[in-house]
Amino acid sequence: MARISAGVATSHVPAVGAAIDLGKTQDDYWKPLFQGYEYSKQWISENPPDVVFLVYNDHANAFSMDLIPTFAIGCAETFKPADEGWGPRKVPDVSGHPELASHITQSVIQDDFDLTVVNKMDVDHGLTVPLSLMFGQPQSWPCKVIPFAVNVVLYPVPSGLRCYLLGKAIRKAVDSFDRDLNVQIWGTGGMSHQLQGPRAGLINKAFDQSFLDQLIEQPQQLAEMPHLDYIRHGGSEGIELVMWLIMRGALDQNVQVKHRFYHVPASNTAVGHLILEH
Amino acid sequence: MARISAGVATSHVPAVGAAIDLGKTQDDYWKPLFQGYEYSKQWISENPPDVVFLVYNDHANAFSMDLIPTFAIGCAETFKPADEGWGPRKVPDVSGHPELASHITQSVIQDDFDLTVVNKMDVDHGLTVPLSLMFGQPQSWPCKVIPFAVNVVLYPVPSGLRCYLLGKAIRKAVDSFDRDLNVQIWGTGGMSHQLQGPRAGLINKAFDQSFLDQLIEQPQQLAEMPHLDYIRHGGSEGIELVMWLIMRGALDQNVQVKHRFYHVPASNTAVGHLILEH
Amino acid sequence: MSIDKPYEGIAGTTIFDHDMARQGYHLNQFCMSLMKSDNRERFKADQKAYLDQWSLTEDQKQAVLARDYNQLISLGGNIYFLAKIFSTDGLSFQYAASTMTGMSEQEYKTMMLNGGRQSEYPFPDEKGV
Amino acid sequence: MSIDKPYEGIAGTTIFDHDMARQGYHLNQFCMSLMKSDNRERFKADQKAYLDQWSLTEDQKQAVLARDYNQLISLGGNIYFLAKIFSTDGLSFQYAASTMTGMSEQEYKTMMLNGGRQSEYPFPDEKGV
Ligand SMILES: [Fe+3]
Ligand SMILES: [Fe+3]
Repeated sequence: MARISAGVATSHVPAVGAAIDLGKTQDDYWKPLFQGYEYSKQWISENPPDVVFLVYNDHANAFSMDLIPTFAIGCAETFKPADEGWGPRKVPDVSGHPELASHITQSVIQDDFDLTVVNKMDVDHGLTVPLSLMFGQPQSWPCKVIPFAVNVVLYPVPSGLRCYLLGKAIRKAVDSFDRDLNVQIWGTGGMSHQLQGPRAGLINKAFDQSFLDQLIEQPQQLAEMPHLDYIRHGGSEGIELVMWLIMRGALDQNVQVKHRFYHVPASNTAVGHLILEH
Repeated sequence: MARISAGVATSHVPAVGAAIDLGKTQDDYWKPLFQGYEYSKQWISENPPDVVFLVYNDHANAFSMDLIPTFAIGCAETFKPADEGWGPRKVPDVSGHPELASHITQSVIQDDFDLTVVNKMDVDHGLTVPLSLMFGQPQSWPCKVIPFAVNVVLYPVPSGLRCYLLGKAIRKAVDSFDRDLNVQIWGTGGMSHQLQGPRAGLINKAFDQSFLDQLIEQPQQLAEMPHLDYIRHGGSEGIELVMWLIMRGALDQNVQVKHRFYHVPASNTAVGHLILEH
Repeated sequence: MSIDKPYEGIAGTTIFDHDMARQGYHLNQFCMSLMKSDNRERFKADQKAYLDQWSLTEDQKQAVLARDYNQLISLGGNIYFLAKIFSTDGLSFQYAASTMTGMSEQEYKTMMLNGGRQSEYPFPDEKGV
Repeated sequence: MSIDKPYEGIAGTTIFDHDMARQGYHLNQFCMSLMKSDNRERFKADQKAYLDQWSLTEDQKQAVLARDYNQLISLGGNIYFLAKIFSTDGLSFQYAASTMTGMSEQEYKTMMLNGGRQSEYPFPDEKGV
């Protein structure tokens, strides 16, 4: 049977993608950040997934104001890097896992999650930057990826608890897939940041560290934090962190922290990163 | 405050739309069917809604296999009749109610329904045929319409219970909208029919009548009927009936049956129709 | 996969689930293309050439050319998508449905006028349900 | 409407809810059009003429021309959509953010290098929360 072997959380800052693409990872500004991912690259080369279930959000690239799904699952064979306005990132196309993706879709819809099925979608930095951080710059990505896009742009976004319970439903679905697959689930976005208005540049280390602590130890309690607290304490774009709860919901109650990293700043953002096994 | 004053259930057979558009409603074949809607036209002229929340499904017109939302709510100002392959029906454009639609969206997403917001969508016979049946052939539709599209094409579709509970969430949302609006909720599609395979042409009057009885008297119990029973007893396309449960969920437990009508056949389909007040 | 498919026991009925949808993806998207009148004209002018622009299997192409709707459904077609083909042909849903039942259009029409295909409730002859 | 908006109490912050989205619909869709390089060229060649093809309010057009991002946000713009404008200008997210804070780009950069805008936890100075 398929099984979820690990969870990864990471920010997906577009400037980080640009730093990789432009060969700036050893610049003074970027070096400390990329050092925090050295362990991760080693770890993933020793624990290579067959499939990554990659929870991220689209940033007005695949979805305009014409259609905004709360939860969209990519069931296609292939997803191309989106042109976000200055040409697509020069990273490999993403290969999906249509069979597992549709198995999960069928299972979680029957568990009352109202997914939107997507068979044609370009994937933006929200999805490709985490792949670059974990896998570097290969000719092709070393595993299949199921893109799972969450609306965190148009308020209201799904609640933390909704996301956490969705994670549990995804776990149940993966566990019942009758092929031997090593699946990782990644939750991306965050941590504290605000990209707009006079409060732009907000960073809240105490909030972020507390979020990391609770995500590890008390995810259910954390899941009950209302949106308002994300926005107040983590900034208007800090609401992206609800996506980490989908990842966490798919893991056991008790997890082993293989890696924990936190860094400020990456452009406007605090960067957080966890590798959890169970 | 806004309030839901009544629920309407009706089949939305495309051939019925064609009969209206081609002036055949008095033909021998169609006359008994349209007679069943005479009361309804009278009733709605005496109980004119400000807004109809119209639950229907798209039939591979607005949504292709590229993107299939489980639940999509139309928040736009205007929706055009879809060209389903032989030119759009010559019926008026549909005017939405963006404020109420987005109020409902915000409310039900916070009640853990994972809607897809749609601001650009053509509406097919699933939506326009019920309008024609109830309002005839006016120059413009006499009320606003919020299109609510449910996936009933790609299995699995949402469960009856999910639909019923969504109806309750919609009710709560409408009740909390602070403008004085008379809102009707319509559930469309069904009744028993099968459009494909050697079993095409299936009609099950006993199933249909029992569905009507239970929808009126025991909706919660009916909501627990599994998909399989719809398909076995009501035909593969009879699964559309789950949409009637959204309508029913938005009404009180006790309803008054203003009108009940049943007719076979309309093309390949049994036609059912209810007007419920509470 | 180990998702339950209880509906597989229903005779004469194919449920359009994700496995069917994957198999029929290009077939159904070809059908969608017929919503544009330009494409309908091009299809009618040279069906085979038009079909060759789509990633259909040979079986799917043959079934389109033969208007074999049962076969198209077994190859992943969904009836609402396939409707674009018989609409392009100017044929009715009722006619198309009749071709799947082994009846003539007239026999099928008569059956419908007489109340449709009778099904007992509950359906007695299902296997395994 | 009577949907609660508890987030309205957060200083310096506009939440992109449905009311804002309705107000900014055409503005944001104009921004999306800048994802195509043809459109970027046409916009750069004659900004006013390009803007006139969209159903923006006069205020929205003026704010685009002035690159007044705070004003654009108050008129329904969302930052991820507005990003298409400063990307077209070849400017960074960090620069654009700085213009909204009343700081120079350098001041803003320095603030970020020093750990960002400091916020206490819990935030002490909210009104009404
Ligand atoms: Fe993001
Ligand atoms: Fe229908």
